[in-house]
Amino acid sequence: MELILVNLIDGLVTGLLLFMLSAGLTLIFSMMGVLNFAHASFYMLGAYFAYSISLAIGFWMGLLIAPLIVGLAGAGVERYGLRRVHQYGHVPELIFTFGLALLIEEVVQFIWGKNQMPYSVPEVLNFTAFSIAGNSIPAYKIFMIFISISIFIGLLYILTKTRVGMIIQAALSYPRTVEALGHNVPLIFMGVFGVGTALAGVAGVIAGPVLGTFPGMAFVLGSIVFVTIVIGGLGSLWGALVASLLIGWITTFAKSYNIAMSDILNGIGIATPENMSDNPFRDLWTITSPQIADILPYILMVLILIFRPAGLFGKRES
Amino acid sequence: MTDEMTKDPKQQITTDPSKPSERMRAGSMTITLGPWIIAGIALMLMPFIFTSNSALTIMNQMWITVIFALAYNMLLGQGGMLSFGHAVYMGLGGFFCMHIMNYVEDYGVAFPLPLLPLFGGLFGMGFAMLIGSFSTSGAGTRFAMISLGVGELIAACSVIIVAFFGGEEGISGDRTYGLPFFGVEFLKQIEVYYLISFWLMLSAALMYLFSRTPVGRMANAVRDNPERAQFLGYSARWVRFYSFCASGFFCGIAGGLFAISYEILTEENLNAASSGVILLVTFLGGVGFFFGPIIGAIAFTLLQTVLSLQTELWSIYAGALFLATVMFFPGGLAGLLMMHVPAFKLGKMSGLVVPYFKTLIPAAIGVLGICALIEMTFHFRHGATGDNEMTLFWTTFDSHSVLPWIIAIAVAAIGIGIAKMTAPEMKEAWDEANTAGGTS
Amino acid sequence: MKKITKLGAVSALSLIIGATAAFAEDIKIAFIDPLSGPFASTGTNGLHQFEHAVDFMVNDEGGLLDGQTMEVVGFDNKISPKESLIQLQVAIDQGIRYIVQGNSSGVANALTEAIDKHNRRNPDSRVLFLNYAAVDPALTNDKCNFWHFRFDANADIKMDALTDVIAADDSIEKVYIIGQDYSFGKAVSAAANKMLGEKAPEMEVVGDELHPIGKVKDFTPYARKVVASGADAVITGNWGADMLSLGKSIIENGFEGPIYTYYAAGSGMTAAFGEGGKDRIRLISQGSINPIGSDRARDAYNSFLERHPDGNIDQSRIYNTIGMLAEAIKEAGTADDVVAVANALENMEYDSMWGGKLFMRPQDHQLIQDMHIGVHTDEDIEFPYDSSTFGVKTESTIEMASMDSPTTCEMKRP
Amino acid sequence: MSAPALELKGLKKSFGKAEIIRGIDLSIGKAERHAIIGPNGAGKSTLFNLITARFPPTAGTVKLHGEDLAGLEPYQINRKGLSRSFQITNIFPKMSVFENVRCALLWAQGYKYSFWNLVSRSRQLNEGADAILEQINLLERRDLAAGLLSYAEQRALEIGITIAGGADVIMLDEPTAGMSHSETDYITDLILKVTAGKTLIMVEHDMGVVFGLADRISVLVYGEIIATNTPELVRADPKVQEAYLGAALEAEH
Repeated sequence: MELILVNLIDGLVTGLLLFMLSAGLTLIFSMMGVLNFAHASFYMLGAYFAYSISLAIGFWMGLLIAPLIVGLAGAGVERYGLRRVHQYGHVPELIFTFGLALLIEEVVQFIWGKNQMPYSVPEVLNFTAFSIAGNSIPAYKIFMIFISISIFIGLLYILTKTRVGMIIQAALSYPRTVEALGHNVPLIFMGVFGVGTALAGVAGVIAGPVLGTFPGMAFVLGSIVFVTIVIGGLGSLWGALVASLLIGWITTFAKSYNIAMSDILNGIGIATPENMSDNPFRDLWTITSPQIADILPYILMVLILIFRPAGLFGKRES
Repeated sequence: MTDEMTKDPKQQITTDPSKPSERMRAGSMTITLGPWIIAGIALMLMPFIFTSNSALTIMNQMWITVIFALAYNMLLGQGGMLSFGHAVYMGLGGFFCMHIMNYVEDYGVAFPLPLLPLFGGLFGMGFAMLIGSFSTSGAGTRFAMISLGVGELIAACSVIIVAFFGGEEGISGDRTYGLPFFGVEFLKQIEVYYLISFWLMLSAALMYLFSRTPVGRMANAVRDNPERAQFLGYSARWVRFYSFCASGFFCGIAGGLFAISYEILTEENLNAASSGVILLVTFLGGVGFFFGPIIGAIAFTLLQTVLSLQTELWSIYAGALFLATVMFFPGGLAGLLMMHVPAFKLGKMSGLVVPYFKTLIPAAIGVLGICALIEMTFHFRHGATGDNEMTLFWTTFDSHSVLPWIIAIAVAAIGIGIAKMTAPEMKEAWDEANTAGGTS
Repeated sequence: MKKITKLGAVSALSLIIGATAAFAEDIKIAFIDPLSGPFASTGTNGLHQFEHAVDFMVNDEGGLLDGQTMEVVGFDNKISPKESLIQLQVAIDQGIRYIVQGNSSGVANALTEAIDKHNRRNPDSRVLFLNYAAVDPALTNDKCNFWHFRFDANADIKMDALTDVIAADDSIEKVYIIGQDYSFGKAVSAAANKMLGEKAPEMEVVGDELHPIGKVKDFTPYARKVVASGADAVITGNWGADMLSLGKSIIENGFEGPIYTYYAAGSGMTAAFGEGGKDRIRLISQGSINPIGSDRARDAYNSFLERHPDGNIDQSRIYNTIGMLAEAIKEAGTADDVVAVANALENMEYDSMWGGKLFMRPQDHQLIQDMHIGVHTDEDIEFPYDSSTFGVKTESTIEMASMDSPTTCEMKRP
Repeated sequence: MSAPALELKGLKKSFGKAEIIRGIDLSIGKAERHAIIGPNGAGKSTLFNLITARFPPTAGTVKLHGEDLAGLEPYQINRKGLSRSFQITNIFPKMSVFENVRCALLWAQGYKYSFWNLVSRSRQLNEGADAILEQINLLERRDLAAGLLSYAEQRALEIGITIAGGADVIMLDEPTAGMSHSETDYITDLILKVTAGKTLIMVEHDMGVVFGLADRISVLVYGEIIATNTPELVRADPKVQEAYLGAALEAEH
């Protein structure tokens, strides 16, 4: 019972982290139609920038400044790169972000080297907040939850209560009309891209110390962000939130409980074959849920695309 | 996401074979046969120019990538379908062939090796039929994301299902146990080279012809406008399905050739990185033209295999090259070449030669200067202490002294500077070369 | 247009092959490991150690035979078996006769098979494969061949040594085994279960699981299970980012016992574990760094630090590889006849500067050597890793570990 | 007596709460030229989309030559001999003009999903395409990318694609929309020429075109047909005058 609670908290942390990436991506994707493959790279940049800043003036300034730099970099990429490619269509845009992801990883290695960075949790937060049946919940996790929820509330406020938010929402559904109304759509695109990447940057800053700061960190996160927004439904912030939490919890619980395929198969009345070593399906029999935890989201996505192409909360078909 | 490829109005009509029917009826296939004969002869002659085994290995790799990229372009370029998991079809074909190879070895079955890729193709097609049955009902994001999901799934299975995939070590075999094929046992690289070349010619020709069949033509129509195609009596879904299966077939052939060439198949043949690479390769070459992927595959293989021998930083250059291509030449390398067709037809190519020399050579030198700066920075930062010597462009110098830096900066600045100065002249010449009439 | 691209290919191809014809005098060693991509850090660090080992042990001593120098040429295989095979072919064409590789047993497996086939099919250009780090036991058992020599202890030998220590520790009653889901992770798990069962039947394995390799973003759920199981010790074969994340997560989430590892030092990991890992992380290695094995080893380490102030010697076996190869070439009197060199390597006994004797077992070409179990700490550390204050201090040593372990290898000699 | 070419019974369509088509009964005979007119937003294009299964109807039936079309996909309906054009030009922009037309001929000539025939080898196919290009006066544009044609030429191509397959029921959605007078005349002549002997159903705003072409006219207002009759009688119908035509005719003169 206590373990369930602990897993709920852990899944929440993973899910919220994912949400900070997918929130920006779903805005970018649904407004500009860009499958931004470099989104996780901006997350990585956030961690690296924050690490370098934290060496000089401490973690908290890093938390403040690094996302700003990442956001500026993102806006710059939109202004001087994507905008040019936009006229050629969506596939070239996608290739552009693909190449960008490659390049960012290489540049990071060029500047910071190939080793893991010793970017760590600030001293103030380096204690155990509380324990549940021997499982300690580090204070830093509470801090991560706090930051992500504040960002979600902030985003929701901006999108629903401010003028800019209204325009963005309108642009999500009717990009041409908004342009016809005299709004500067390219500027909005640049802003959304900047903010989206800055959010990814925040995620990088706070995830770097716990999940590691190394050149492969973008690749590890990679396509799972896309999976999240497709499951949630393109353009839906709530969808992104729900899908992020869903993925966070599914993967956490799948890893925590060793559910074996043989138990399931036995459960539905299929007997374990006698001669396992000669059985061509022997590997299927020995699968356990932690082994496949991280591919469960992909399975979920394929199923959703087959049976509900618009995603959980999406209004239009992808 | 829409399934249109590019919105560039200047983009040429892509894979259009439509010579006036009159000419076709006269039976003058020579115009279209020309490049094929040249390519065939070139393939035959290559081993006489490059005799070393490593050159043969690299060329084998190239031709396999060519088949794979052409098959991929049947979807991307011809059918407007963006796949993120296409390595799976090539990989599965390869794994299947490897199992056949091992079966032949273990049970001494009389089986001629040259036929093996055919079975890889059939297996690839079979799997494409399975996946295509539900993924081809839409193009765009839906198709792309299903392909991504299936790709990740199979790649993950490759380490879990050891019986078929052999885990991370993969499965390996020995190609020489097959029936000798007219006395050839495929012990030597050169024999494998000709086998691969044969399959390359055959598959390329078949893929080319496929694009000229009714279903191949309708693939283009569905790419351009799926709804309109529906109102012409064609189900967009079935057209996509047939393209998908055909693509899977040729991917499987590439996989079979991979099995023969390397005698080992591993998880890397299935994973997302391989799927991403083939997308980049195809795009680099140019999706709009049938021969685009051929150029892309050759260029990328050289980049990956040859440039990486010269510098650790090869992937920085590769990344920069992709960005530059997509930003300035969305038609890819093939598009760049085909841009010159109008000027060529007008007989004005000669007017371009001098301006090209004036701009592109300094630009190239400038770029090399920038590369030199990057290499020197890298050496300065990451080289061993005390090991100040570095060799670049056949010159050895001290990366910690000032002079080489000044030279590199000067070369870069002057090169780019001259290129910038002469660029308007080139543009003018370009406009002139593309205008009918007048004298050049 | 096809002609133009082919011309490009022509010139590029002649470049690589032509550029290398010169300098055939040196004895060249091809280092085929990842120098770019996600695993580049281990590859690059390995290359640095090889380059230093060659200079320190051979070239600075006046070279081999009649003054020939040794040179290590780096080939970037991007940790891909396919690329490795291409680079192998390029290396062979450049006249290189010695191949070293270590990262990924998958690559090692592809290389050893390819080299076996190559040597069979091309007797004039045979090569030797000196494996310095790929530890899959199969390479010196079912898949062994005459051309492959392993200078690292294989996974079973390491586990044998680890379990000796664990079994002797009375405070450990329950152990948890966790590893990456692939051949090596499975081999570690199987060996740990088997050996603990033999050596300490009263000890309970409370958890034994595999996680996807390189894909896990957050190890917290696994750490929870470790804590919940009440284990006293954890055994893991993880490496790279998976090792660091797993280790940090286990420690942060409340586990208090030791973590026995294979690869939890260097490449930034020691610095990243820092204070949190102190006295908790234990790892198995050959060659003792703290205290250092000999004065010559101290000289070696210091001269390495002069070159790479931020670097580590975390693979002392690299020096053993070069030392033994040089010795074998001297004994064979030639560097060109690899069969003679291989025969000299077989059965060789060699005194390592890192302490202890080395013995190349002829039955399976597995090097038998002393194994050390060290602890991650900042006390008594002469040579810390990653420019931090932390390093690995040897706690216990098993001499000539698994000297008599069985092998299924049926060596076919030419 | 044979069944009418197209017969609608109780056809309804709602989007959410809004009922756009409120029960339409209409019967169009063989070789009849039938125009549907009505104010903007009356549901004319929606009606077209219902007939061709672009949208599923909420209620009612559509019969083509007496055969119920319920549950069929657009491509299946097309194969039964009903072909349509679109209000917004709907061609294959990156393919050549010739290719556009040739693709439209493929199914009709029985090629289906063939991958063993080469299109360039079929004389019947290529000559057929050229013949249609000649009909629509685009022969000298045959090798140009369709996306590069002028607007009027694209509309002509659209009609060419629509009739190419030899369907006997042709539906044209505002074929002259956005055209100049001379272009309109050109298209009107074209329609007359290419639909000779076929059933034609068209939505059109230009009253000149409507009264010049149509045998019968239906007036659609707010999702209902308020009158169906010959042009003269429709023109004289006071209901029509009141609801729509008066204003439209005034605008015309």
